Amino acid sequence: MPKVVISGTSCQRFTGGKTELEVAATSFRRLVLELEERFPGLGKQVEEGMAVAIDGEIFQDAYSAVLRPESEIVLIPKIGGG
Amino acid sequence: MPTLNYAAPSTVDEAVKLLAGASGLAKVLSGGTDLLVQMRSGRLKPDLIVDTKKIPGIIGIREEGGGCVVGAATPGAVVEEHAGMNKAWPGVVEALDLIGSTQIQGRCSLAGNLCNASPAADSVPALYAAGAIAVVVGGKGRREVPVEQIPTSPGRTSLAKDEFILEFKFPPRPARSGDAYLRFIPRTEMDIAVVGCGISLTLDDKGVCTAARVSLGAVAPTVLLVKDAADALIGHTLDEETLKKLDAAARAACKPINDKRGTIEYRTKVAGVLARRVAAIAFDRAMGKSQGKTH
Amino acid sequence: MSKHHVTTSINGEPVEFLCETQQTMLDTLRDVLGLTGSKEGCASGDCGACTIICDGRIVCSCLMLGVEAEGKSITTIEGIAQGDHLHPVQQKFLEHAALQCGFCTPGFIVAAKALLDENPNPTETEARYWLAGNLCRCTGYDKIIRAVMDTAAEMRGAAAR
Amino acid sequence: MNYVGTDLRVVGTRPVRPDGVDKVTGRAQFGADMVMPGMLWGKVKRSPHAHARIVSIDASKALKLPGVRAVVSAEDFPDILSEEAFVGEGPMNFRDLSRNCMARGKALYEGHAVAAVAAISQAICDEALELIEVKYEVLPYVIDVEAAMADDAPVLHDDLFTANVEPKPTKPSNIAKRVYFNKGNVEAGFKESEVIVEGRYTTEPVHQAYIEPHACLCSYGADGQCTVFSSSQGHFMVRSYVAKLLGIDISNIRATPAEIGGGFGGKTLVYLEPLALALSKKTGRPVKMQMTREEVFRASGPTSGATMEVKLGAKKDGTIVAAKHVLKYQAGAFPGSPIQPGCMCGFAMYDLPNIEVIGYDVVSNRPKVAAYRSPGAPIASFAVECALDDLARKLGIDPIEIREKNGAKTGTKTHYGPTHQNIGYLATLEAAKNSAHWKSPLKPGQGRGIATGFWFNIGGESSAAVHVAEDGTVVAVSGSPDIGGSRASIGMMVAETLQISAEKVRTIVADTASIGFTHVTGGSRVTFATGMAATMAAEKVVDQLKQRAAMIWDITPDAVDWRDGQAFPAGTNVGTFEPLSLAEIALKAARTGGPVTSEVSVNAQGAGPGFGAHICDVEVDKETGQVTIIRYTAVQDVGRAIHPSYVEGQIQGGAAQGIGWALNEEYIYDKDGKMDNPGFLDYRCPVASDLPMIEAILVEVPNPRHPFGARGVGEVPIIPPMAAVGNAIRDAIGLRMTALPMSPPKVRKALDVANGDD
Repeated sequence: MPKVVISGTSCQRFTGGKTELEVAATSFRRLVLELEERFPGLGKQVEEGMAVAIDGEIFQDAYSAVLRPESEIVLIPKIGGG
Repeated sequence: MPTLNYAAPSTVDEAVKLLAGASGLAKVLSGGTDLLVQMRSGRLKPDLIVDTKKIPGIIGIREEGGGCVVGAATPGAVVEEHAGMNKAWPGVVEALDLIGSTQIQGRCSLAGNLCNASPAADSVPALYAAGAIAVVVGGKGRREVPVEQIPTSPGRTSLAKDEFILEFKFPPRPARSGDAYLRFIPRTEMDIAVVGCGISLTLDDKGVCTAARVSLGAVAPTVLLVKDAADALIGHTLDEETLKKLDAAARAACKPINDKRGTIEYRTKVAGVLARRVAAIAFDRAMGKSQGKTH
Repeated sequence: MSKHHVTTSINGEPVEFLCETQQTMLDTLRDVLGLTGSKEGCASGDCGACTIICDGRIVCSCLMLGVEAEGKSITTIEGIAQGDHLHPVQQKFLEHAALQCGFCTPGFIVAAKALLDENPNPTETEARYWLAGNLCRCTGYDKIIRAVMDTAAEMRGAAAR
Repeated sequence: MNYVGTDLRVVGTRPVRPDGVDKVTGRAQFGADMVMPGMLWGKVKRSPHAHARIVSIDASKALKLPGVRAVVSAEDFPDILSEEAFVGEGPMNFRDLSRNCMARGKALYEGHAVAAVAAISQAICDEALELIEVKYEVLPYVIDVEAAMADDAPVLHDDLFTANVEPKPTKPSNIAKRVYFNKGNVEAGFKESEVIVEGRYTTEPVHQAYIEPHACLCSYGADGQCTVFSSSQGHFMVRSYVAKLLGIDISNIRATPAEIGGGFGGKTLVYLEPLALALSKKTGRPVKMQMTREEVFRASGPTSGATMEVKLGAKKDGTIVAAKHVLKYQAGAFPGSPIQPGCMCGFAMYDLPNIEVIGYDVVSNRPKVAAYRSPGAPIASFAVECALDDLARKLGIDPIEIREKNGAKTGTKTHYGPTHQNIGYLATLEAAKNSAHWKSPLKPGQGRGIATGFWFNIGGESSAAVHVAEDGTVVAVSGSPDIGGSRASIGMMVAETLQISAEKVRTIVADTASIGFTHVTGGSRVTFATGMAATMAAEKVVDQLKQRAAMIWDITPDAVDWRDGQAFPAGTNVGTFEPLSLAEIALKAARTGGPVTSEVSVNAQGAGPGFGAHICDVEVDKETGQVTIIRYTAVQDVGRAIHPSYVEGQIQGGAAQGIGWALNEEYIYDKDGKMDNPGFLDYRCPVASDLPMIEAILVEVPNPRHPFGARGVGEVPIIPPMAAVGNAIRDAIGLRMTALPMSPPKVRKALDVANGDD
């Protein structure tokens, strides 16, 4: 099952400090919906405030991204720049 | 809206009448590099601007009785190009060359720099050291005033409402004389002096200093003429001991403030440093060793 | 509000305009005459973006009153190129990519042209000090200085030919 | 399609940029250069106090002044509720943005807008501002970041409770949020360390200091149709922010990008546009506004000043086993300092087992910070790269070697989560080590320092179009305001794809009504993301051209090749027809199906991170404390340089800004909490005579996710300079300067203390 790593406090507050969880999902969109179900508010936070790194590559928005069973999904704060 | 009037008289008398008759604040415009900044920022709200640049002789340099006479509104760049001034007063020239940018030097004038009465003005310590005389004209006629008697406090001068400076007289140079000016700024250009130092001196044939004037800028409410520092040089050659005494005398004279440009402590230390460096250049020039720009 | 009638020459053409006393030459160029090539970056003579040539010398047009233009001969960035024939310094700025945002560029072009008119063979140090009154925040000055030095070399070459 | 490794004829060359001639002749139109018939001028009344309650605003006298047409203040704008959104650079709270544009209830910093006036001339505006009477109740203020964190500090926002701390705070404070990242066990790491270095570092706010002040010209039509002409890093950003702040439908606003005179992140939000549009609505006339330089400094975003503690633990062989970093960033008057990326970037170059990073976002009575080139990273890296230099010295290891030993590589798991892929950090260090500069000897009294930096780079939403004109020339349309030459790079990628010369492609930046949504020019994303969209649009055009040729030859499209900007019959048809040029196909466009054109919008993913290594030589005047930069080299992994001159330019410019940050730039406040140096005279940006040539060495480790392998380049070069200069000073005088700027008085003071003369 894809492993979700929650990095940084802005999301951990929804999971009660839990930093790693496994979620049965084959697409990132599915994963977000699962997270929202398990930790109300987290899905919304991920949608609005977070970027995601799937197997190392950072996506600002990854709805369409396909997840493999061994995928590592890391939730990180969105990044802007100058 | 109160109208800001402007006049560009072509004679001294006209200019004096305009200044005397002005209701409210009248300002003399020569280079304008300080005046316009103060007007734009709202710090200064004059009612009348008297542009003196059309008065014959107020722009230009002539040699007279072995010395140079520089028109009060002569742009710094013009002075920098004048062979006579470069030969006789390289320190004054380099001081003008350090005012602002090339663009500023196309406009800024000795009179403006002096009458803005900023303790940090670059050309002023050099003028003090040179012992320049300001030729002042006004309702009571014409008088000659040592430059150090013009500024009285920051932004204030001893000139009467109807007076302005027409020209500056630089005395003839004895043999083996030299002057120099250095200022310290955090960058290499475009800053206001944190400390400025001008020195003019004359040596005998053995290299012993027989006459000296030492001036410091930005270390007191007005530019200082430091007699003790001059005395530290007179009667001596350029040696470590002399420089040490000069350094101490310069520091002792400082009465600076803490501000965004420097602390009391830092300004005082740097005043000593600059005095030593400027003296070395002035000695070299007096002995004909070096010429030209220091940057 | 009483306005001054000013007769002057800008980029080789006789020009008459009306201005108020407190209007600087920069205000006059931009707001009265529509010559917006000269830029306002500071209005205090510290950035050089408004540099013009007045009677052969570069000045900050923000530190000159419009009324002072009376009887003067003025060159602005709009007068540096001859029609569609660019001045060598303009050409070199393009070739060397000596501009990024381009806002400081008119001031640099005018100041650099004046430098080369006065000193056809400047050292890098002379060029850097001459242009110290022109701020650029994009380029770090490297390509600007290279463009100016290369222009000087090319103009000397042309003069020699 | 991906062109990495194929032989390219346009990418990598240095053609003249499309907007070049307009910019060297003064014809380019920047924010303040546009006029409209019947135009009014607008100006802003600003708070003279660092912190004050606005008791009343009386504009009656001002409105009686002949020539004055309208005055607006907070009551003329909708009171927006707190709402986080991600539209510009990082999260933006529209309530804060609205209140930053126009103070509501309280003025939170000196220079905070409290009212704005429209009149027939600038002079009348100035007079009117003095006639607007604002009654204030002056409040205690706080400027320093640690003072603002104290329990007894004056609180700016009664409703601000520190986020991300448990239990939830019960009383408001100036600490907007706490950020925490942890990897491994840092305490255990320090226990096994054989050498430990620690340091406390401080930085002052510095301004982006673009030479062009903010300016705009806005018009509100009676039917609600609005036009906004302004200088910004994103006209779509301007459109959405203005719509939100004024309650206008986005589709009713047409925003046209002026040429922009520098931004560096500082023009990724709005200041004047909402005011000008509100004044235009009230007066029914177009309103032009431009900031003075003083307003730019007092009221537009600098980046954060900060206080930091950093601690590194290592084995004798140089292996770093523990790293801790605590960062306190000033946000200015509203939450939103770049603390998050600051916490992520400091250690991102390194492969370390145990890391703990704690950050605080702290408000104080200063202007709201705005993005500035790799927001947050330069501050964090100043502390980390200086500490690493101290560690190398303590261990007697070469500063490049220690970085190589601990350097991040593909597969390195960062402390903020992701695992690095295809990165060029070690390649960058290698190039630095092999540079002529690093190998050159130093003169006596000189010092040399090196430091490195990391930035994520971003992709995001971009749109571009390619239109083939009737004569076969090409127009490329970009949605990204061009600050540094992106019209050139985008046109080149289009030309490369069409296999025609760059001169045949004219690139323009279109307004919000003429091209699809495009995110701001920032985050080093334009050549990557908008370039990707433009390349895809050009590929679609190539497909169409092949179809048109097939139609003309009456063969199937897959039997057509596109080479050298021409269609060639392929397969069985080779040689049966003369090739058709772009011009010939364009001429027949009407008969073969109409105009040949394509627009592509993407949300580009996979921007490759960038790394830089800077080498700096200095000389220090020990009597004045003045530091002179003798030689400077900046090495950077740029993926693939599309137009090398503008890539070098980004690197040289970023390095110069960093040198200014290192040596002289700072916000100075007086005892009343007012900025004391709001001008280029005393806010000391480097001038030409302060700097040597800056050598840019381009390392090219292609980014597989970009058609030509490009990585963002604009952010990275401002990250290493402060530490590179600091490390060089350390090398020259044997002293570690821990406070920016390392200005002459500070250096002289440090020398005096060391010599015991103080």
